[in-house]
Amino acid sequence: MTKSITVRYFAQFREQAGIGEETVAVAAETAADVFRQLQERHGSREPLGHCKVAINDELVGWDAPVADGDTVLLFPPVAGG
Amino acid sequence: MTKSITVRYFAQFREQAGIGEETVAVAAETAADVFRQLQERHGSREPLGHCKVAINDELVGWDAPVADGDTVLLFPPVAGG
Amino acid sequence: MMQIVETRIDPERLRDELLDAAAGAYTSFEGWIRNENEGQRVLRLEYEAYVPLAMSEGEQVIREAMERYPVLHARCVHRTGVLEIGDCAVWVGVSSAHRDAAFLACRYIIDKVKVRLPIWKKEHYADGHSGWVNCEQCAAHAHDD
Amino acid sequence: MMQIVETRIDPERLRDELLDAAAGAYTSFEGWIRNENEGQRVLRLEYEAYVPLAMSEGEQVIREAMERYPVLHARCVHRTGVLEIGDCAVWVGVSSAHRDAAFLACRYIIDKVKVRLPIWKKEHYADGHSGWVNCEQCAAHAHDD
Repeated sequence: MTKSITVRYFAQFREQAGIGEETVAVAAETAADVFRQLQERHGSREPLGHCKVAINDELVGWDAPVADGDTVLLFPPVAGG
Repeated sequence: MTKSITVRYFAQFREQAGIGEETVAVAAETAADVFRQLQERHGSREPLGHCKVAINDELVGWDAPVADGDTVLLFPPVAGG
Repeated sequence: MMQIVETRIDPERLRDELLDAAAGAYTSFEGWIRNENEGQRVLRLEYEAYVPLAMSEGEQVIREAMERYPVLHARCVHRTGVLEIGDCAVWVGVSSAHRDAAFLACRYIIDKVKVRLPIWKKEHYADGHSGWVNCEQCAAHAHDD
Repeated sequence: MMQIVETRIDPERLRDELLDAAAGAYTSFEGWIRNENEGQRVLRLEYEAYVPLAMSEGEQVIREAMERYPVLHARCVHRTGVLEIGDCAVWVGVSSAHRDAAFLACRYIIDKVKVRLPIWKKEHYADGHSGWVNCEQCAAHAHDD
């Protein structure tokens, strides 16, 4: 089933996508599905385990389900400090 | 052989002896001998291993030899910081 | 308490806020911008954070540290924006009755802050190039491989 | 560099002296006078040092830390005289390229300073009594017995 998902890109993902946020129609069950289907947008060749994801401002695992209308935040490898 | 030793007391040793420094005649071969022979002055019941000793401003072991004219510094258990 | 700020971090003021008559030990950590990384000369860094989650995850890290170690106060401040060589990018401060807890909690907080908070940094090099810094944990995994 | 001082320790000024363009990490430790020790309420402390040997032994401890861990700068300042609750009795600061060395060197220095330097402290209690504080190492040995 196709879902309307608002995706937010950060750091190198945002630079690659050329945009910080967009709403897309994707056939995705999980956060990982969203990440993979938007590969051409964020351009990441990082292993999924190096990146993080949040749904509606909550950090979740890549197997977390996504629902129509969710906001999915795609975080490249973090490097604070 | 009796030696003339200048002894300096610190912290609780000084308070017990009622004096910071005195020159005594002792029959002592080592720093430990000096400590034991002045037991009544510094009043310490601490194990020797808890205290420290310096001869002429150098930290030494309790078995270090003392010579006539040496200055022996008797340090109670330290507690910096 | 976690804070994300866009202005200069003031370690002295932060330290004073951790004072406590019951505290015998205080430990602080600061991350400074240095002029070199992996053999390249660095001119400045640009930090970006997703503030809502950096805040909540930072608070969570501090809570964990306080559950693990008997400390009185623990705080962390992370700066974002453009930072120059010598600037303080992150500060962690902990006060406790005894020093063991202060050291361990301080270390715990900075270690977790670096790998769990959604914060990124881009290095600008002397040769005109720039690049996003890889996460510590990823680098460690790569070494394990 | 080791210092024994009779006046207030100024952590901010000391920190600034450890700044280095090659430093990515800074760790500090402070020992504060707290209002309680082993169940007794403490009003103030009196520190005494034998300065010539406290200096040379402190320098030796710092040298050892710098040999063991790759740090850029390491300093320690110990205060003597009468100190009140909340006063800083000892400060240790270390800067290094990476944080692991800074944490380990800072911990090494304070641990050794506490058990090796000829420094003593007398606690003055709320009930009017006073007493010299036992050394940490001796207490640890006693527990082992």
